[in-house]
Amino acid sequence: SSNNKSESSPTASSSASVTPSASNSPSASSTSDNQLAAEQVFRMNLHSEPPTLDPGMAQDNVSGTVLNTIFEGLTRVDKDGKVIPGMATEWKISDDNLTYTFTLRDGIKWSTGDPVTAHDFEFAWTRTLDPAKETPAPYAYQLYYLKNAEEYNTKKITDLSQVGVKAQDDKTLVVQLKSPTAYFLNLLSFYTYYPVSKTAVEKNANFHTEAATLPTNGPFLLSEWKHNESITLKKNPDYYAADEIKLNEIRMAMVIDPNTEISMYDTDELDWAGRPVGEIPVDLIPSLKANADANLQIKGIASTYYYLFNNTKPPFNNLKIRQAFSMAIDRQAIIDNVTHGEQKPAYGFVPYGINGAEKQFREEYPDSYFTEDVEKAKQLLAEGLAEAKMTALPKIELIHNESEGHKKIATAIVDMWKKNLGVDVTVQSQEFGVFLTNRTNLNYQVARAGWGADYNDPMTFVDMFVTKGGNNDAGYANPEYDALVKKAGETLDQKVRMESLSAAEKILIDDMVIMPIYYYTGIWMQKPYVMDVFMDYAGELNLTRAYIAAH
Amino acid sequence: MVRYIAVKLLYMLLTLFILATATFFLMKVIPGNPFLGEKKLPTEIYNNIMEKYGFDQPLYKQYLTYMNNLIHFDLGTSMRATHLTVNSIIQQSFTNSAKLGIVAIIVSVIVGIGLGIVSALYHSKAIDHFTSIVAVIGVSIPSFVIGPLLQYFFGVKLGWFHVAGLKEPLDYIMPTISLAALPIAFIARLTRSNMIEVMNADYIRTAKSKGLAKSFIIHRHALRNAILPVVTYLGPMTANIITGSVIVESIFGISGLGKYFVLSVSNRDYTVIMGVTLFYASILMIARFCTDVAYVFIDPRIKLAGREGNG
Amino acid sequence: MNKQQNHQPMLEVKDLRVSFDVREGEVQAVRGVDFHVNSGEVLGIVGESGCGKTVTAQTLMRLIPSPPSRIKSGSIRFLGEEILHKSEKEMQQLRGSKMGMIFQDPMTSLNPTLTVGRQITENLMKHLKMNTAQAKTRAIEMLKLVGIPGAETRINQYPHEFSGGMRQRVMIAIALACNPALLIADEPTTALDVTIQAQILEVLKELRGRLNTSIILITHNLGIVAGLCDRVVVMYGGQIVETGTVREIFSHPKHPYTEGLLKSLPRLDTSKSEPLIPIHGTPPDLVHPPAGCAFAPRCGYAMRICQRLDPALIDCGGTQAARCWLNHSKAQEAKA
Amino acid sequence: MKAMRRDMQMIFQDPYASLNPRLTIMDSIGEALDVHHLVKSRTERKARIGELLELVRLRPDYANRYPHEFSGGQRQRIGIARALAVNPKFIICDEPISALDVSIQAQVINLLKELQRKMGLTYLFIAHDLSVVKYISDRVAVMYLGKLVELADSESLYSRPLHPYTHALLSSVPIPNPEIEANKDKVIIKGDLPSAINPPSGCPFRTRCPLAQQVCAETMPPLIEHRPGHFAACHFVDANP
Amino acid sequence: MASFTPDPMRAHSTPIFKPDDFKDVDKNHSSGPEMQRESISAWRDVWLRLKSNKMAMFWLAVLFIIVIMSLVGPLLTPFNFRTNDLLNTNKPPSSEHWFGTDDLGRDMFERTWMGATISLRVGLFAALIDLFIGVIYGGVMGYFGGRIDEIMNRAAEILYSIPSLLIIILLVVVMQPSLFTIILALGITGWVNMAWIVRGQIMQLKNQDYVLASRSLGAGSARIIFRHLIPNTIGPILVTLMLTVPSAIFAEAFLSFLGLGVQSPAASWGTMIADARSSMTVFPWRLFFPAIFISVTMLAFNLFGDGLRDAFDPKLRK
Ligand SMILES: Nc1ncnc2c1ncn2[C@@H]1O[C@H](COP(=O)(O)OP(=O)(O)OP(=O)(O)O)[C@@H](O)[C@H]1O
Ligand SMILES: Nc1ncnc2c1ncn2[C@@H]1O[C@H](COP(=O)(O)OP(=O)(O)OP(=O)(O)O)[C@@H](O)[C@H]1O
Ligand SMILES: [Mg+2]
Ligand SMILES: [Mg+2]
Repeated sequence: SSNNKSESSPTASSSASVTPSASNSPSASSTSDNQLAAEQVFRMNLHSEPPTLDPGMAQDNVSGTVLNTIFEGLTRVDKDGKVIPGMATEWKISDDNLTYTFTLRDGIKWSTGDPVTAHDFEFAWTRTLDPAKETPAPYAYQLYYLKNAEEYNTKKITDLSQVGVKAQDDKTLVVQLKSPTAYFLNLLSFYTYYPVSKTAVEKNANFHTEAATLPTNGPFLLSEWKHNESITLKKNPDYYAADEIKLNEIRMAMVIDPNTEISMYDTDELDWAGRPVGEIPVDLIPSLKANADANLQIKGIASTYYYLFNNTKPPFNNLKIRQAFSMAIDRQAIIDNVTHGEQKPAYGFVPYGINGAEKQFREEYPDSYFTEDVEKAKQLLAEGLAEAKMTALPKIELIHNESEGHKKIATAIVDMWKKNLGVDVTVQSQEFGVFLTNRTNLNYQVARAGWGADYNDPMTFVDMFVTKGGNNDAGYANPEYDALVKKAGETLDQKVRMESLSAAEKILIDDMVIMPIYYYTGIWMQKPYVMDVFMDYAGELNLTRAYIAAH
Repeated sequence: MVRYIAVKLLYMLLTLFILATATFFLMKVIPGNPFLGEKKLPTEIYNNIMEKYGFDQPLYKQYLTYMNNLIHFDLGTSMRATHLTVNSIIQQSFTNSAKLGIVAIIVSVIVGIGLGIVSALYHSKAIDHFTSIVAVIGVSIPSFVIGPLLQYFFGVKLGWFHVAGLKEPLDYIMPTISLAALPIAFIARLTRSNMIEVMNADYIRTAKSKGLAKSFIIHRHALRNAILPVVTYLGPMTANIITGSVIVESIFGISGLGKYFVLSVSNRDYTVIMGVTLFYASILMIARFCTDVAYVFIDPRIKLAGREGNG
Repeated sequence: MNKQQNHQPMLEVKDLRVSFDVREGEVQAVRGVDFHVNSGEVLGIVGESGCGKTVTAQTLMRLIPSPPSRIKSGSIRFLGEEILHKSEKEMQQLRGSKMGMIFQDPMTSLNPTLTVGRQITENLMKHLKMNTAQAKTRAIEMLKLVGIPGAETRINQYPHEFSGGMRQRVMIAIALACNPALLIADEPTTALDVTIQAQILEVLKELRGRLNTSIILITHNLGIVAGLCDRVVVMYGGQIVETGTVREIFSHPKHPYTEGLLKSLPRLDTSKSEPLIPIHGTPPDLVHPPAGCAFAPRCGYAMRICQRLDPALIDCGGTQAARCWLNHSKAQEAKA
Repeated sequence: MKAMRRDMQMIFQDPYASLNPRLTIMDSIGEALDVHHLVKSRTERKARIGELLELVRLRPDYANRYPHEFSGGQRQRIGIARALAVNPKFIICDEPISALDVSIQAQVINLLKELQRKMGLTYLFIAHDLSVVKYISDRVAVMYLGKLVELADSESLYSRPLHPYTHALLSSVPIPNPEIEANKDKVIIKGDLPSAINPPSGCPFRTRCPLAQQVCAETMPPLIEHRPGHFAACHFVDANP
Repeated sequence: MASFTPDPMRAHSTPIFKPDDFKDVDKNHSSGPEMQRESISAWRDVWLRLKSNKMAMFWLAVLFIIVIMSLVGPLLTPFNFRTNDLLNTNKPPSSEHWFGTDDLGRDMFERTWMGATISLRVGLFAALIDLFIGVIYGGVMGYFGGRIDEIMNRAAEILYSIPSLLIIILLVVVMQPSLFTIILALGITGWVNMAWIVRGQIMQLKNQDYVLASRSLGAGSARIIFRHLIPNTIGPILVTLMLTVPSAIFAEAFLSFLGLGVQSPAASWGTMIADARSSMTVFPWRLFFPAIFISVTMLAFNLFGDGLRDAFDPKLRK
């Protein structure tokens, strides 16, 4: 899989507020040094070779997990999700919310010893946007918030100076946005916005292939990179907040098999297993939960597991039939007996953990768009069939990408449809590439899907189903919906935005374009002596301030 | 002989060429490409990438370009892990796979043949049935079960070996068993079957009439005549095992070629798929060639194909 | 020649019975065979094709595979020890060094995957504890002895590169290599031309003269029997039907079968126009051997009793004995 | 080719190796019949095989046995039966009766002669037993080391052999009479058989020939017709006693 | 003279003579009872020998029972292989659920026998493909040798080297999942090993005299290959089948992950084992039952195969 590994995993679910699961908060991160273990080494599994450690080229969470510890952007996000200064100590935002002026910290250095300058940021971002780059950057669109970034990247303009990023001097970076973006500061902590050492790149275009040639500016240094085998990170002594960094070393193994990962955790070869890069096999969750030694952790993350209906073809071009299918299943039963991950049943599309105007979006706008009701579902199915002038449903097939978890859920759901609606649906597990192609080409009837937040705003979910939207794999087209999304995109008024987005979400669910199933949780195990590792709203890991308690 | 080898080489190159062609088109007609993901890239970026890699060209042009590079021994770089050339991936992963593979091959040959001989000598006796049962379990329980079981008992419960990785010589034990279980079983059964037959041959009677010890008769007279199918099997088996098994490498966290290859298929990492396929085929062909040569050493009545026809 | 009656015979076989189990029942290939071989003596065994000569010979060395064969009764004493009670290990000590055997079928009796040299040297190395070089020299010597030209190169060739006769000679070389005390030669010269045959027979004679080797020679070539053997055993239908010295048997055979054998010989002086005189009829069914004399159905002199009762070996004077009612005093009375 | 194979048959020198160990002899012999469609029904096939076995003095009820269950002579007879099965016109007999006892030899020779008389068969009869050769052959060729050294009608060859090798051969024949054998002085030819890989120059027999002279080493004597129909390849035909 | 043991006949001979015993017999006597026994073809012979092998027949019976159970097994319980019972997931064997339940609460007894039908069929077809394509291909390669061998060998190597994953993915795209597609997917390369094994054996055997003999009888190549050479390769062929069958059963599980094999909720032994493997230490029965039945089936197949091998070996008469 590629862009977002976590989303192809069904094992996680549910919302941020669910199960406070006393995971990682050792009473108020106040760490007196005598609690520290002598050896400050953290061992985790990275699953596989990171596709790249060039921040501009990265697009997956394996790379992201490493990059997040060895690089740092203009801002960082603390454990509570608040944006705090990173490489930049302060910033000024113009009144129109379009121009940001950042002032860089003093004394920040690349691991080569060169200073980190505003030019490095400018260089990194424009390099990512460069359409003529030898290998084009897939995540260039993460920079499309900048003025003219998209135009430049798509070759509509060729003048680099028109792109909205400029280093005024070594310490000052001026960024101009296309339109006001509420979550822009948040985005700056994302790896696509990391700086890249201009001198290093100019010296060696393949700077990112080996540990020795990759200059980093984060809390950790890339000390050893055995391709396909392991990565070792060492504390960066030149990091501006080096005294906050307790770990001396982070060792990352590359083991694919989840059972092996758990065995390694059991034998104390790993301090962490599962989310974000690994996966705890569903069947093991109940026994791991019961086992106190395992120290299983569950936390809601901002992702949704759902089924897509093909809205363009019978029988699912009929609303009532879609509704019947969606209402005929028992989501809680699936969570309790199949996924076991304390996920939240989903009746909307935007998951918990996504910010609304003041509180979480889901708290401001509960997802009470519909309820499960077998009787009603039966009735709707009958009506729908009549509307569609059918006496019986045609052969229906549900496709999912190859995975034990997906198969389990699909089988359970199909059985519920059978029991509750009396319809026979067959399940087909498909290879990922085949599956994606079929789904994109609307060559399916019902297809499994999952979506995780790119940034902390409902927009990252709701804008999916605009007419002809790139990720609109349901074939859905509704001008009213499009208008609401557009409206939300054009204002900075959070109230108005959230109103529009929730109205759009309601249309989406009322039309039952998709059949939401649950909100993911992140599931992992961490040794009790591992302290201050934070998982953010989207399930990404922040290791930088972690430490090993004496044990 | 020189001519013979030259002709063989020519055939091999031709085979590689056909294989490369077939794999190329197969790879291209199946859905998907390296840049698909759950989250789609914006169309322009996607198109830009396609253009960069030449995927927007007609298939035959892509094919010609690829072949041209191939002729110059340029396998390219991985499309997914762009920092690695295919050559370096093969070199590094193959070394890991081969280290384990060679151990596994040696173990399976020795244990397999040994069990086979014992079975044959005690044909239809209890020990024969016992070895049969062991062998059958060896083929009926797949390595994805054997591996985790070993891991659980010897790694987790008893703590004798590392669960994953090949950090110490002892760590070879579990993956070797997982890898060798099936070949051991098969070799044992093949040896047994032919051994039973050979032990009834007249020349074994002759050997007995010389008063030779049983063990000597077995290894000098019988084994040679019974071993041919084992040698046949060893060809492809060697190619398969030294290029690594996905399952064993995944379970034991070994960064080998087998694991890498399967990943590359699901990632549609075209250059890696192609490179590994050609590499594997070369190994296979060399192994098969060695098998054929070994035939002649084992049984002088066999003539090498391509040297002398037989109508 | 060597009258060694007083001595303990080197090999003594008593009432040997060997059967094969086949689906139809039991093939009684050897049905109570008694004979002995003195040391330095050449005993010829002749007889009908399929009468059990090879089975007897292989049983002597305990080389007959079991199953399907079964030694039903009998004793084989070799150098005073009972062969049938020996363990496989003890047999290994005897075979090759004390007893050697030339097999009837030289084509399949050589290992196709080993060079001829190795097949000769290996028992030298085992029994005479020679090293490789010595064994090789000796092997070349042996090959020369049996008349294989170019022995130095031939030694590195494989059996399939040899002609039928050459393979037979290799078999002889293997059997002779360790100078066994008893040599069992099962049709050793069938595939050899007469000059080579003569040469081989000389070798055997010389061996006997020099090392006092005993030889059991199974052959169909009565000429060879006449030239080499001291005593002859004639077998028919799994039994010994006549025994005696060569001269006795050739000059006055006492069993109609022996007589028939001698008559059916083509000689260099036989005229082409007159057909050879074979013994008519088919050999007996060994699964259901006849109640009476096995030869009776084909015998020109058969009497009523022959169909009813199997005769015992009856002394005929001298060392000769024959399993035929004709030699019974009553028959002689009746004839007279 | 198939038709020709039917007209021409071969009896192999090694009967055991030339029988498929996994086929009953019924099937081995039956194969010849099947290949050429010589029988129409199973019963006919069985009857024909029984007939053939009886021809070579094997009990028809042995038909269900496998080759290894026979004695050497029996196997050889199976080979003969198989060759006869297709009613060939020409049979190459490579030592067809070497493993048979004299009585059965006599039977087989009689059989072959009878077939020859009735069906006009031709034989190429390869054998080491000179008395048999004499008895059965019209013409005899003597080969030495891959070369024909003498060729004549059998009467002439046996009564007046021209080549020293033939001469030696004839005198080596063992006579089935102990009195004669004991007193006979054989011409045991001396010297080693030369190697076929590296045959001697000139006459191949010269290394073992009592008459050999310088000329024999230099030139290969041609095969010359010394008497009508009697060819020999020797420089010293006349010197031959 | 030879010291013969006293013949018992001799001792008692005198009293049993009859008066006319020493008269000549009538000359026109028949040459004894000519018992023409029933003629048995080689195949029948094999069967008869097999039948007398108790071990082989026992395991044949076991195979038979497994086949029967795959048909009637599902009728023995009130459950249904696909109906979920989410309140009873992962229950160990009990009097109600004899083999326990799986992760969706489905009865394992039911599913085990349901899986048997599929796995047995897959195994059977794989074996047939091996026999028909592999043996013939290998036979032809080995027998003809020379250029034919070279080309066929190379073709097999190409097939063997093309990543099967790609082929399977292609098949998923162009075909509907069905037993036929499974067979096709397994059939594309499954037979190559067999072909190579047979080729090697035949190269060794084809120089035997009996092949020459048969050829000189006028037998055609096909006859020589099928009647002479392949029966003499029966041992390695049977052994190779024993590798093919379980490999096919597990390959099928892999296919079903990729959308080709049997699809959920249907099951096969292979998919059941694959599904159970991650939790095998927690819910061992989910792995145990399908695994034990595969093993028993393979054991039965093998030990029966041993009997068959022995039955084909005429030298191994009991
Ligand atoms: N394995 C066997 N199974 C059944 N019968 C057998 C077996 N081996 C030999 N026989 C039978 O036993 C009898 C004796 O065979 P044997 O080989 O001793 O004959 P022989 O005297 O050596 O004959 P020949 O001169 O033809 O070699 C024959 O009738 C043969 O058919
Ligand atoms: N496959 C082979 N490879 C090498 N040399 C061979 C091969 N086959 C036969 N020869 C050699 O060819 C020569 C003639 O062999 P051939 O079999 O024709 O002898 P022959 O006249 O039939 O002798 P015999 O009477 O002993 O059977 C022999 O020297 C033999 O060693
Ligand atoms: Mg014999
Ligand atoms: Mg010959």
